[in-house]
Amino acid sequence: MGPLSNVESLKFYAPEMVLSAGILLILIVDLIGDRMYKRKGGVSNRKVHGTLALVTLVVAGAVLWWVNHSTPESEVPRGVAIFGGLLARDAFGDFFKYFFLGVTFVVGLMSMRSRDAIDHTDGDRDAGEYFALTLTTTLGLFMMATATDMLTAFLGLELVSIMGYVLAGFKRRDRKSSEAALKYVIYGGVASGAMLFGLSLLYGLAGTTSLAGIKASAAVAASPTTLITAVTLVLAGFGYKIASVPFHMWCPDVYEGAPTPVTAFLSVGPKAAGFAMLIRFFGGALPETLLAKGALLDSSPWPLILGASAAITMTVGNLSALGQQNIKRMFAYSSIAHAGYLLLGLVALSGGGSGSRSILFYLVTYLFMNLGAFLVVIALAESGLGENVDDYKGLGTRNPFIAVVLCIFLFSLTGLPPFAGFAGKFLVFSALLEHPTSMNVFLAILGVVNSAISLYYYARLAKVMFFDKAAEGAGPIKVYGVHAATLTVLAVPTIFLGVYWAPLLDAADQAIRAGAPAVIGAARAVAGL
Amino acid sequence: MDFISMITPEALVFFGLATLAVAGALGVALASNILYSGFALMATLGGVAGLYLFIGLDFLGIAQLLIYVGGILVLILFAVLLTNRIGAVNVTNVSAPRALGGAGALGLLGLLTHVAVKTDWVLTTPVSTPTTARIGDAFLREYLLPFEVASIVLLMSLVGAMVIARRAVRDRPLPPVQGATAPVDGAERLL
Amino acid sequence: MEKIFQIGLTHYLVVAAILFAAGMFVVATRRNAVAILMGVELILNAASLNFAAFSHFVHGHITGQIVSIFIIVLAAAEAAIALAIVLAIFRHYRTIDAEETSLLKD
Amino acid sequence: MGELYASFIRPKEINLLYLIPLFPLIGAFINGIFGKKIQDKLGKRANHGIAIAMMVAASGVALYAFLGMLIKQPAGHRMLHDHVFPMIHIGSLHLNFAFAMDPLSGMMTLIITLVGTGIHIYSTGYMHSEKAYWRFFCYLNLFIFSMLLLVLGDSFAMMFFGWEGVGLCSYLLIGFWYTDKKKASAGMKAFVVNRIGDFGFVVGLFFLFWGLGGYWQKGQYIDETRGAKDMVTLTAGPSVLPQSGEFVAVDGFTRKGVTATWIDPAHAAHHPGESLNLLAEGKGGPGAGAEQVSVVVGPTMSFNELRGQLSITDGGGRRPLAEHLAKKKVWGVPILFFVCLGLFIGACGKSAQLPLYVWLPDAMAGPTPVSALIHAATMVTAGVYMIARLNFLFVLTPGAMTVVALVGVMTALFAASIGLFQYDIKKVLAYSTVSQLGFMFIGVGVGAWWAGAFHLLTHALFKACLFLGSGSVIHGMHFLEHHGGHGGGDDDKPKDNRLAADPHDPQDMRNMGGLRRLMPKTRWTYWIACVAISGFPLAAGFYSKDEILWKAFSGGNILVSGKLIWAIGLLAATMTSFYMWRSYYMTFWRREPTAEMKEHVHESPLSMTSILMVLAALCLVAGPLLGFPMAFSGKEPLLERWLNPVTSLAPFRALTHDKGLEIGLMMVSITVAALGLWAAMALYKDESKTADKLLRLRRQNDGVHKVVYAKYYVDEIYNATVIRGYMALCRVLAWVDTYIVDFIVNAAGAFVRGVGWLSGKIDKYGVDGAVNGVATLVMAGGRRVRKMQTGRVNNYVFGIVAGVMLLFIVTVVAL
Repeated sequence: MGPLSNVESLKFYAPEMVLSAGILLILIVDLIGDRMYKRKGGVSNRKVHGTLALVTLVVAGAVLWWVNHSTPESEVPRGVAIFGGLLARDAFGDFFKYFFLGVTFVVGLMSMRSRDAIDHTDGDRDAGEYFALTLTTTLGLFMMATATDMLTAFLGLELVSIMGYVLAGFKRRDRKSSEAALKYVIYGGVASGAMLFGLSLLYGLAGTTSLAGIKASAAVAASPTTLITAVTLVLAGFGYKIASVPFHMWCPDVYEGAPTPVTAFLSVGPKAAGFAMLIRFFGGALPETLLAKGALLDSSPWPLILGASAAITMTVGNLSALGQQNIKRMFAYSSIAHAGYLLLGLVALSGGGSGSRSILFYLVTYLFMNLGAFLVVIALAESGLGENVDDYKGLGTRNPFIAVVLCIFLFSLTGLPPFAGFAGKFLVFSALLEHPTSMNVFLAILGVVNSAISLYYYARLAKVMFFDKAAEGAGPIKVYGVHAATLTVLAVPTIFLGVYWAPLLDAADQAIRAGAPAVIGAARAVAGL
Repeated sequence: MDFISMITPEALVFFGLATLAVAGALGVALASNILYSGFALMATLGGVAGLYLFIGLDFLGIAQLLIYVGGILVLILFAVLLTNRIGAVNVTNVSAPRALGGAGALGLLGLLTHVAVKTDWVLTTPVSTPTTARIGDAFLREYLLPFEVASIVLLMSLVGAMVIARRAVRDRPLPPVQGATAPVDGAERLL
Repeated sequence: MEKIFQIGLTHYLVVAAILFAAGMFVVATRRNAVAILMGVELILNAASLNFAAFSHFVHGHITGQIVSIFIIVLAAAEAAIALAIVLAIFRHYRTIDAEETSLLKD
Repeated sequence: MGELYASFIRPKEINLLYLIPLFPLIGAFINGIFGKKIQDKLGKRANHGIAIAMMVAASGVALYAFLGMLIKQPAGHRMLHDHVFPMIHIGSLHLNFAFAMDPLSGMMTLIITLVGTGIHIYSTGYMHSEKAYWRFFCYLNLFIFSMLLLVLGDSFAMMFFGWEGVGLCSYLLIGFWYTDKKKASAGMKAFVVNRIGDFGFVVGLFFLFWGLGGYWQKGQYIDETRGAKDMVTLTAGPSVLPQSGEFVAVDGFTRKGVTATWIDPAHAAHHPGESLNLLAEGKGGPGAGAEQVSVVVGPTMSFNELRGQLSITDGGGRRPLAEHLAKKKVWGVPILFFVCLGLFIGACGKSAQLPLYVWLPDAMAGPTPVSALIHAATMVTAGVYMIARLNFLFVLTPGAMTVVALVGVMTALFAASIGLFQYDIKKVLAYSTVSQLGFMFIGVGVGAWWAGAFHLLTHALFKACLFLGSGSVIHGMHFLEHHGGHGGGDDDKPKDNRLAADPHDPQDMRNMGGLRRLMPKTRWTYWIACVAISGFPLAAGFYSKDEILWKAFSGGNILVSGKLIWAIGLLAATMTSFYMWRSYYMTFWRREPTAEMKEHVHESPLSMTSILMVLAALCLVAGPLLGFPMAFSGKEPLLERWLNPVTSLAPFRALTHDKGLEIGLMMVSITVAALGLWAAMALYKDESKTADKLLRLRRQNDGVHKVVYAKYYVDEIYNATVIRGYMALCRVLAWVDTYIVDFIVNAAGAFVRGVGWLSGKIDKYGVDGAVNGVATLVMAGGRRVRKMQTGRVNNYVFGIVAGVMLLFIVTVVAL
């Protein structure tokens, strides 16, 4: 089935259209809000806009579900190119769409009760913009995960990046936040510039911007040096998005400076989208002769590049996290380390193994545990607790629920059984060991060693909470009900997926099986332009 | 060999424009005053626009002029002026140690030039026809979706820029009470 | 030698390479935030020039130009945001020197 | 290897069985979480409404699965299987969360759900004044859930979940009135003794997998290229098996919805690797007239797969896997002996056999419906069920079976003798239960699997009836707790407290008497149950107990003479008859009720008596219906035929079937039952006539009475040996901990310090001890690495340039 035309594609773009409508609605309500509800009484901006955003997300999710279930496979297959080949509509993309809706939903819930994100002092007048920007980021994430063309990929990436800059600098009163935004925008600009330059070289070689076209092009395969230059430049862009070493340096500063809900968002959403793009790129755009398959398994550079990246990323991330006092910064480094583990899955992917499945699985577990950990920081910050490790002293007695839940997330992040993180790591490592080349074995061992190192800083936080005494006069801490409820909702799968991971694994399998990483829309009509 | 005869007017024009662009780039890199850097950037952008027009990419050249030179550059100059007291002597444009950066940039340059020269690009015979109509057509057909998404990008960028630049802080302490509504200054709300 | 004066794809690519390298040099050495942003613009221009050149010389259809236009548009959007952030930084630090706006480190 | 055949049961996959345990779980969940609120807001009616509704639903599904699906399957397919989700796969071991219902587990399921439902209803009457009503029903539902897990689980793992679950629930329910210290400690006792049994269970499993592991790992069945467990496809006989292929490997991991299918070996031999496609296309059906079966070979925890593997027979009639397992020895003893012994110890713990029976009488501290449900009808039979389920293992080791039979018969006699002189009505029933369980173990021990299972069934009916009847009596006598009774009848030695009744104890039979007029329904149902248990014809117990004794007499699979077992069993049966009728006459006859009793005691509510009547009716019907003896009908009893697929690998090997002998033994049984009845009637029916006689008997045999009444001082002996020993062991361990472990720790510390000193010498900047060294190194590495993060955006951006160059160089070098 050839690519669908613009009009035919609209149906499959409905979730994105819902998001766009939501964004516009929020902006309009924000403009006329004064007249609509503020004068009449105490409805706060953040509640109105937060609710609008959450409703938009739910509706988008429902529409996504409806579109998929109302269109029989026989009529329009699950893997089809839409908008003339610019985007794909496939199970892989749908998996990520649900994922992003989930992330945004949780972040939205977090943000509604976080002074860090939305300043309460001026009648939280920034709330409308905040939620509009968040939804726009989600739109960009959708685009990144479904893009099968350089142009749309880049557009999605920039959409996410630009919204990210604004969100990182959203705390206008906080100089750290502004600094974070500045570093982010400069770094992001350079990285995406480098990536664009790489993409331009690929375009020059292949004569097309379609990822499948690049793969099919003979010229691309014929010029290895140019291809490698292009790919390394492109990897700079991907590396920036997923925060892998050596393109990670923005990450700790931005994570520390940005409002905590935004940090949580950035640490999960764009990272996952980056991996979605990476899988599509490596699965769909690079010529097979240079992908590690068959005879070229040992000589091909991609596994080596990715493996080296993964090794450095894990190690640097974990080592840097060791001495951190600021919890957000610690989580920033930890998220770098997790990007390393995820890259291991990509190494396995280029070995022809079940790598992409493990990446999808890992990302979902990462969603629960990382958002959970950040939500704890947010909930405690709302009660006036600082962001340093020492501020958490004696939390075990001050609020046992929060302390226990945080411990669950921490142990899951470490990868201890029976938590979800264990299952994720287990799958990644076993995907890696499906082809036990010496490099893969080395990487797996390094991964385990790194997990052991990470135990140190995660467990330190647990130790501080339960074994150190709180400062004099520190009473019990209360958190908002919505935070506690969301934490519970996040903690349950964190445990559950560690014990019973079959359904999620099946879902990941489904997403891969429908031909996802392979780029759809190779037959995009380019003649006549 | 007749060196002079090889220099066609075409070549002259190209090298003029290329020199303008490259010199501008070097000016951005090396100028000691940020204002000079700004003007050097203008030269580069203009040069690149000229290069577009040189190979008949009329729409692109004009767009480059209009958006870059007319929009972005003005924005940059505004920023320069807003963040530097012109009256003050040092309109700072200090550089970090240049050796390492220079080495990296030179390495990159070498690599990219190597790629540019050595690769067997599959060339066609270029034809120069007016592109505006074709681009307009493409935006409404093949690239309708990116075109529409770009509008969202621009809209939200404006909103974002407004949020960030909004002059809300008058260095007043944060009121501790949650939900307390400070009187909203109408002028402040606009920017 | 003759080739140098037959203006073709390589010429454009070399110019773009120079712009790219210069942009990288700017962002790696300049301390003024606005100057760094100028460097970013140089990099984006280099990429845009590449796309346009490939579009013209390699296969003669307009895809590359379309990408170039999008690059310009996104560069504008990014510049607007970046400069707003620079203003915010200036408000906090009274300077836009990258050296001095480094509260966040280690 | 020659051709292979197996008598493997091919289950029918239905997605239904999970509902059976799910309903009680939901009920437990609702009552556990919201029960208190429901009770406060809507009243107790809502609590038990939920619990009973869930039970009814579970029973309905169970009945449907049993009557609607299971019995319609042909013998070789008589198993329903429900794959819910895969739990673990390690290597080629696939462990699924799956349920299986075959005739044996189906029978158990029906007992559990139906008797369970009855007891739920009964409890609404019995517990109506309880404060924590919701908690009680939550526990009951939870217990049913665990028990169903135990019974329906298709693998050792599932069974073990249930096994632990019922232990926990039993503990919770025995200690239901946890404020009473004595009752709480009874719960503890049950818990601890059960742990000892569980330990045996786990050790047995360990030995089993050790024994099989070697065979599995030989790899001769494992297709290594697939890394999956394989399936050997077998046919019914050599005549229909093509010569070209011996077996075909296909993906044996039977996931939900994919069932094992026959493949034409000849076809697959020519088209290797196509087998899966063939499965999908449905090609390669069975040849004409051949019944094909598939066996999964490789690591498994599933009962059916293990059974299938052990049943693989080659062309020469040998069973390679079973022989391998049976031959394997540890310390000169077949490993299977240890396997079965370990499993049997587990069974002893759960089913209260010697020497682990001590918890069961104490467990009577729990509410009476609990005693009926857990400690008579269901949980205590888990051990019997387990051994019957694993008959294919036990049959390979006659030594272990002998142990089972001997322990069973000893327990039967021992517990029955204690039961002779108890006064607490529930204690009598408790010891009776222990004794009856002993009979069941005789049955499974001599290899008469179906007889053991049959006695399990009949016992569930009549013992539930007896317990609930006693509960009804206790309910009636409850006034004593507040008023004080008329004192014990034979109160001749007030100082000897074994003879003095506590006048406030509603469970003491000496406080009862003459209840037959006051509680007619209870009395008649109790009477029927007594007839059933003591083995009079036409009532349930007669058929099952006689079957056991007859099978024991006629041979079996054991190393000692079956006749010895039969003789001891007969003695125990005599005692059974005596103590049961004794309890009946002491409770309902003996004397006329006092005025006080007439005033206070009245028949229990309909919710209780209706259940009693249903159970009593079943006691009468079940025996002749399911177990009508072969001696009269000439056919094998219905239940035996029905259970045949389960036990087909371990058939009972009787010496000869002698009709005359069977009838003769039956007559002997009836005689001894009548003897017990006569003795009890003579001594206890009318106190006014027999008081002197009783007194004289007591005086003459005071020594015996004393010892037996004190339950042979087992508790005291345990106290002196096991518990003291345990405490001593603890002290020894503490000593070891203090001195030896400390010494080791100190020595290690000294060693580490030495290393530290050494490395300090080597490196003057100093690594302080090996462990610290690594930590220091890592931390230092962290600091170094963090130095990259200068905070200056220029450096960051330079990282991009450097990174790109670096990646490029790495790549080019790699190429």
